[in-house]
Amino acid sequence: MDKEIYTELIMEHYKKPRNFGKILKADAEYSDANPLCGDEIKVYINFSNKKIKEIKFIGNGCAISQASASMLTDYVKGKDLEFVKKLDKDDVLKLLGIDLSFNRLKCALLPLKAIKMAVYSYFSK
Amino acid sequence: MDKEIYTELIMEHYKKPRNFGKILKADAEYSDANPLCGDEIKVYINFSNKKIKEIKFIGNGCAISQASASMLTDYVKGKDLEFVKKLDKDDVLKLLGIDLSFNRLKCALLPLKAIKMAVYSYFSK
Amino acid sequence: MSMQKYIKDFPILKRKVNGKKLVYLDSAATSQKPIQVIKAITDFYMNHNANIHRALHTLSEEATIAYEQAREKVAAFINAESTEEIIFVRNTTEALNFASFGLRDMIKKDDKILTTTMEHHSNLIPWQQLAKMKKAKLDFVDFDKNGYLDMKMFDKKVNDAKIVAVTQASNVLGTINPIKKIAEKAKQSGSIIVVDGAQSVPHMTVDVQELQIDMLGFSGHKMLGPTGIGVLYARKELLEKMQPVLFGSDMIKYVSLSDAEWNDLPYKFEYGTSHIAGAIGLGAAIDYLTQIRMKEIRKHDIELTRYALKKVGKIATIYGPKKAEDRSGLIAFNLANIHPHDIAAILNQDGIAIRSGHHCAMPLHERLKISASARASFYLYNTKKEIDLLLKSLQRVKEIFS
Amino acid sequence: MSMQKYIKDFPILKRKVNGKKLVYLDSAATSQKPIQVIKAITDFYMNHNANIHRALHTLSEEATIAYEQAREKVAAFINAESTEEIIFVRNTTEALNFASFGLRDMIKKDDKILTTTMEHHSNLIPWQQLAKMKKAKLDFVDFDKNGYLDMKMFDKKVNDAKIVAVTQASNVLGTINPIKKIAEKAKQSGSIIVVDGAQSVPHMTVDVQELQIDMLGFSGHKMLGPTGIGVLYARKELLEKMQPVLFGSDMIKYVSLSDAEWNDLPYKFEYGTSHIAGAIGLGAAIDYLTQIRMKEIRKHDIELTRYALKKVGKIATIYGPKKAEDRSGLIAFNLANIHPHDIAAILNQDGIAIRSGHHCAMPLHERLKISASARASFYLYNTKKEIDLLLKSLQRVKEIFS
Ligand SMILES: Cc1ncc(COP(=O)(O)O)c(C=O)c1O
Ligand SMILES: Cc1ncc(COP(=O)(O)O)c(C=O)c1O
Repeated sequence: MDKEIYTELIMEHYKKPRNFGKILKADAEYSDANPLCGDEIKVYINFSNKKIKEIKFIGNGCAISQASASMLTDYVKGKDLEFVKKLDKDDVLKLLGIDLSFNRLKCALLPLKAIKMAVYSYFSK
Repeated sequence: MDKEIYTELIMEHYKKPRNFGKILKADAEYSDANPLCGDEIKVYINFSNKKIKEIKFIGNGCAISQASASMLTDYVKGKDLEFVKKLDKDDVLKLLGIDLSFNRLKCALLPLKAIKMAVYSYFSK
Repeated sequence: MSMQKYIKDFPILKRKVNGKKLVYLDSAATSQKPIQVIKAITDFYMNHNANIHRALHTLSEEATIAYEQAREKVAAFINAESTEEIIFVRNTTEALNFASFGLRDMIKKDDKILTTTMEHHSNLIPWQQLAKMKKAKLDFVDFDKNGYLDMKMFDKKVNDAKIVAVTQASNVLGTINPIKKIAEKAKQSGSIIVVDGAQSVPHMTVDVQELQIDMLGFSGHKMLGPTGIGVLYARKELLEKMQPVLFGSDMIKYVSLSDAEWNDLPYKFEYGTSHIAGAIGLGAAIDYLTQIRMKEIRKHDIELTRYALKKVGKIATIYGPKKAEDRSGLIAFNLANIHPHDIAAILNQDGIAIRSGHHCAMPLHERLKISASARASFYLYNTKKEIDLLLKSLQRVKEIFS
Repeated sequence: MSMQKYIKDFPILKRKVNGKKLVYLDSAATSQKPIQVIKAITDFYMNHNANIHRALHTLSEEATIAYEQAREKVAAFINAESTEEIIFVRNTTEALNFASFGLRDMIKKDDKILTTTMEHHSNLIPWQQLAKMKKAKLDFVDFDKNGYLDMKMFDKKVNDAKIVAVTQASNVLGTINPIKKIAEKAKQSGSIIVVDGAQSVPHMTVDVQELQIDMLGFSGHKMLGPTGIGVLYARKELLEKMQPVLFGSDMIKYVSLSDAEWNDLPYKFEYGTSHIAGAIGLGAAIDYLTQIRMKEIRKHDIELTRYALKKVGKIATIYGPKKAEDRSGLIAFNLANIHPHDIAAILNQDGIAIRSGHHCAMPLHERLKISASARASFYLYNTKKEIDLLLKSLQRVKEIFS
């Protein structure tokens, strides 16, 4: 499985990530880091009607984490708390279209964790 | 070698230790313990002319440590600092007339250590 | 006996000592290791050795998975709610030190820490030192003449205790303490209950949720596992409140020159490169024990202890409860007017390994008014026949010293 | 090359990864183990396993002797004056934590602790925390654009430093720091010099007396030894002044219910059952290294590093000194616009194991204005041919990301 992780899809999202950038005065923000490898991400979200209206991220990481952030931010647009809550590892892998090793999974999951935390923080206010 | 440590000599000294008891107001005293097995000893010494005039011990321990204390206290009577300083493991084993394993050696050497410390404390005053 | 078939798994038991077949009766100090555990360690070093968590290469991947699987095995073994509650440490002593350290901010001047007079030094000194540091009070529950904890005294003293630290099984008296009752009362008083599981976890089913234990420490080397690895279990809520004791590497999320942010659980408490092979070996030991079933091991312990109480009890003073059911698999004893060292040394001539001394429980020995004792302790690989050999050798000791 | 003949001693190097022969270039994270070390561990568990120091039976005797012999080997290896100065710990991180803990009573408000910007977290956070606790100052010596410590800055800052904590070899820049000079200056200023030997002790002769080091920490697992064992060396005089960090068992001379008296050195700092098999395995590793001779290992490191600097330097940015003689056996590097994780993942497809990330040196990476780097590190079992394979694979990475 190691062979097929640098697919065209991944490389495309890595080279041209969707939703890359900041939102000034966002409704919710969350930064996280993967302490073991130094990957960092910050997610910004604006809501409307309890749904994600706008989402952006900045960060620093490998092809996998960047592609994951790019695809996930697209995927959650227009979605609500319930939807985000239910997202898990398998959804991320399905989006990415690849299989990942245990340690590498952390790269792919960092954006999901950051999105979840940003959403939770908004709804627990 | 394990076989021959409970010799007649050892058993005799163990059953009737020489110099067992306290000296009230001794010139020097020293207590020590073997933390790993719970053996304890206290040595009392009176000096005259920089030589050991009288020496006694109390304590609690196995046949080897008691026999060692009994023989050693006899052996150092009338001796001076230089003599005591030079005493080592081999002297103790020669006195005891047996060979001992690494861990058991500690039992035999506890009295020597206590005697040395008592003598040093006297001469460093 | 039904355990007989496992003896062949322990290579060391084929060994001779002083020309006699080894009779190993010192498992309470450290247990022997089955070939399955030894092979797990060897396999790691021969085929998968790498540092964990940090690298993306295959070896590191394999090592990380094996290490985290070991954590899962430990969590399942004591029925922890989550692997986040399992901290790998060096041994029971370290686990209990981390516990006392971690709880230090909850203790103020004049607070009470309650423990017992039957503790191993490892569950005494950390609390002594904490009490000293905080000017808190250290109080003790005593045991009765049969070696049972005085539960009336406990009931009285637990009321205002902030921490209750108690051993589940005494390594000298053998007493198994009623942890569930103790924990319930501790809960009612709002105290945190810390349990020394060094002698219990290897020998019986210990379910931290059922027993309502807040913190538990135990050692791999006493439960068929390797040296250098142990476990601190603590409820997540407590771990989250606790400050880490030692600092570095994996336990860090972010570091600048001036400050650091701790990592998530359980990594917050694991510093530097872990004892990876040790955790994996412990995992293999747990597999082995689980396959035999802890209930069977406990039954075997009781059977041997009952036999030993009866046989050895005829010529020696045995400390602790008279009922084998109330005891873990060991007996500490004395022969009149013979020092335990001499017993141990003569038994060793016959190939029998027991311990002599105070077994790191000085206050307990003082309480019994003895300076030392001899101790024979059992595990699944021991047999009644070995207890017969012990008895025969003890009789020889008596002859030599008569 | 003259090291070739030792490769066969490392069973794991015969292994395949993703269908390719393993090329292990991650020894700075943890080294592989020769069969001699694995056998020493197995032999202990199969033939001599027992708890140490406490019992009089033959197994315990054998285990105790083997454990203490390992201590003697360590003492001889770093030329300590006495075995009392050798404390067995878990790893470098623990050693440096014990150092900072042990020295805490010597640090007062506004005292200065001096370290560098190239430290591994393990030699940064303990001092950070100590400074915080005591409201002391933590100051840093920086490195220049070639990765050398700024010795002028050091000379200026050392004057009023109470403690100087510095790594002997950087695990990222590779820089070997002039410890002897640093220690001499530290001595003149009356400061205590603590050295992180994690990357130096496995790779070169380290003589604590010649270098005038007060305290030194290193890990067994990085020098062919097992996991879970490391060493804190400290001068006896310092150890005598220091309070123990953690409490229990062997470190005790006398315990009552209310107080305890510490044992003699080195036991004062070893709590609970030691990692006996680990110490014995480390002893076997030291035997192995000594037989090859550290000078030869150093030579081999330099040769490989020189070759790697030349070859890999053509396509990658390598951090640290340009001269192989001033470096330990590793290179950390980046390929333009490619994240180190991706480098590592693609190299792994070719069976090559390297590390990517910040290598537990975040401040150093920030200082270099990078968030991560890739690192290839060498040991006696690596060859120039493997560096050629590394280069080939790196070229493939560039193609994939072009
Ligand atoms: C320079 C340096 N110091 C300290 C450490 C920490 O070593 P350990 O993880 O064995 O405690 C390392 C290894 O990662 C290192 O390279
Ligand atoms: C009841 C009890 N607690 C704690 C310990 C300490 O265990 P370790 O030496 O593995 O830390 C022991 C073992 O000697 C014990 O019997």
